Amino acid sequence: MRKTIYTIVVSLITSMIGTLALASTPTEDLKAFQQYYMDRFPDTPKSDFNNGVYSIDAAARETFESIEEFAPYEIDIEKGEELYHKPFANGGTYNDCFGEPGVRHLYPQFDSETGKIVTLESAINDCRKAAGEKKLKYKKGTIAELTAYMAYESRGNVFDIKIPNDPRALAHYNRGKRHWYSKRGQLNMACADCHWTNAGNMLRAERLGPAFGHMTHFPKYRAKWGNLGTPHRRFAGCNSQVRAKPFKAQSDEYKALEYFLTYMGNGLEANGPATRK
Amino acid sequence: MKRRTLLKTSLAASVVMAVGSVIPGRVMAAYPKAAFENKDAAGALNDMFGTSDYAESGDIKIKAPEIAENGAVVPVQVSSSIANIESISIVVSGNPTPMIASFNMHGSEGFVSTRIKMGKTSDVLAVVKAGGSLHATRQEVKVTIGGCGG
Amino acid sequence: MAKKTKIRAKEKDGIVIAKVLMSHPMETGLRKDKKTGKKIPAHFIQEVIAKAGDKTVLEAFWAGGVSKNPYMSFKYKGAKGEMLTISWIDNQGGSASKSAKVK
Amino acid sequence: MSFRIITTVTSIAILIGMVLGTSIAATDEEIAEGKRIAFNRKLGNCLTCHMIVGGELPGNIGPPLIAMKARFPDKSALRAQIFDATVKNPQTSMPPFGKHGILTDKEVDLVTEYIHTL
Repeated sequence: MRKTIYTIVVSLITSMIGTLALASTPTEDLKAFQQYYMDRFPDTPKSDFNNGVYSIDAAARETFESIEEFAPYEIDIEKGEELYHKPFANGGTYNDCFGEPGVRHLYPQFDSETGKIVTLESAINDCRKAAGEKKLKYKKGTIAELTAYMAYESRGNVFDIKIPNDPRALAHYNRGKRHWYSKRGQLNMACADCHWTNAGNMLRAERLGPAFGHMTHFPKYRAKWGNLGTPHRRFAGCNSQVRAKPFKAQSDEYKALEYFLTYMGNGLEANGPATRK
Repeated sequence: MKRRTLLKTSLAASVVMAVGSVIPGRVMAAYPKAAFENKDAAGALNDMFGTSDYAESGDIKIKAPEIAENGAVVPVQVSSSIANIESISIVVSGNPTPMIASFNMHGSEGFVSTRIKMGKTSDVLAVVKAGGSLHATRQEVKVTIGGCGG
Repeated sequence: MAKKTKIRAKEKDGIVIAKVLMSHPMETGLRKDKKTGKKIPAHFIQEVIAKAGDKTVLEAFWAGGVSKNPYMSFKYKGAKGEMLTISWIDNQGGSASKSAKVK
Repeated sequence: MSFRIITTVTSIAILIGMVLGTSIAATDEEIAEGKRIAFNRKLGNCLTCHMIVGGELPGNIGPPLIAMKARFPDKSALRAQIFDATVKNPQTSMPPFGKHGILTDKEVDLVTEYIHTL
């Protein structure tokens, strides 16, 4: 038995990979980011990138579509709908906080009052806290059932995440971007190594998905998990796979990463929840 | 060992009760336990049908991925134009217990679709019982090993 | 845990296409708990019965080799407005039953 | 570097009860062990990125591992690449197997011996 050694060292190579130098603006980044994938996969219509790896892999897409026809998460959507509309002990409901359930595509947001990033998951717990309810765990279970329903109600809405011209918002954005491009862990790999440089290539028989569209479909039902998971559950999984120590769900680091990566998918339709391998 | 036997008996009892309450007036076949627990494909067929002999048939179609992205969820669809189908069974020879599912058709059309688990690359065998004899066809499904190291 | 079953049944040209999704862990009994290293006890749906009105149209026997949150689809001769009832029992005595109207 | 190879190989040779001559050529057993490490998902996991003859469903991130003697006439250059590929290319996707302790020095030696036969 080999003990996995977490290497905390992150070798930062800011000048690496493509045209995205840290000095560029979010708008410039977004354009270059999306164009890179469209050039790399010219057969994929832009609007189809929200299907992740299935937008570039016809064989795998067949299985995907067969499962999506009646997907296991449909039961979770039903549970989430009940949970969402069930009043809190104080009589309030989630609608008091969100107005309507279909708001998945509006998160994450920069909160100019606190200077922090608000994710859909953190907003749910803020809502519960304000109503005197216990916080939910962030990676799976009840919170994912709630967001599954909310995502379902948001389907078809277009992501348009805002990065306001506020140094604090830009700091979150750049932190997320740095995380994405930085090599980390014992395997010394960045998110970008797999999902930018090698997008479309094979990792054994697994095709690496393009990162354009990575955030449109959460929560996702992974065959590997056998249930639904939130974005930060997936981030932690990725970090662990390169044998880096994962950050905590809803840590500032992961919120920043979600902010960056969701912004990079602006223009795509929300299509969660969805199944993945 | 003793505890296991006890547990099994009590489970069996509760199953019977549950059946009584959920499915009133049920006159169906008993659960073919031996077939589902047999570790060998031919043995499982023998337990299920009293024979493991079947005729290869071009009238049975299997729709399954050539490469399964994840062995935990492999969509498998079986359809057949054979007349008077009594049952359709799905057998995966490479699984620890190969018999996965058996559908008694009760006059329904020759079509079933489900999702199964596959431990490793193996043939999926679709066995159709009609007119008292067995017909079958097979398709290989490659199960991928995850790219990232464990 | 709520036992949910979802049914979609659609009639076309006298044939009903039924699609059913069931909420169930479908544990084979062979899997080990990653944390404790102990085997997770077998827990899977053993039998599913589909009835159109009072008539049994399909009876399925399953092992733990059917995927978690099982799906099944089948076709039978039927009509719009009829009820389709899906009932299942598992190896631990759990059960559920759900009906839906054919559309 | 070469001193380390000699000492490691020598110690392995002693361990498995073999007599080592003056040559440092790997034995069949060592090459077989190198292959095992290279194919093992938790160790080398080379197939994830490289085609190797005899390996099922390989990846295509890195170049196919063929004609290795021609590509690396000097075995120690191959070892250096496996040990830490970032020396030659800081942006490489190849994990630094030796530098980050993914494999022990001895395991890097054995994998080198095996890969060099391809």
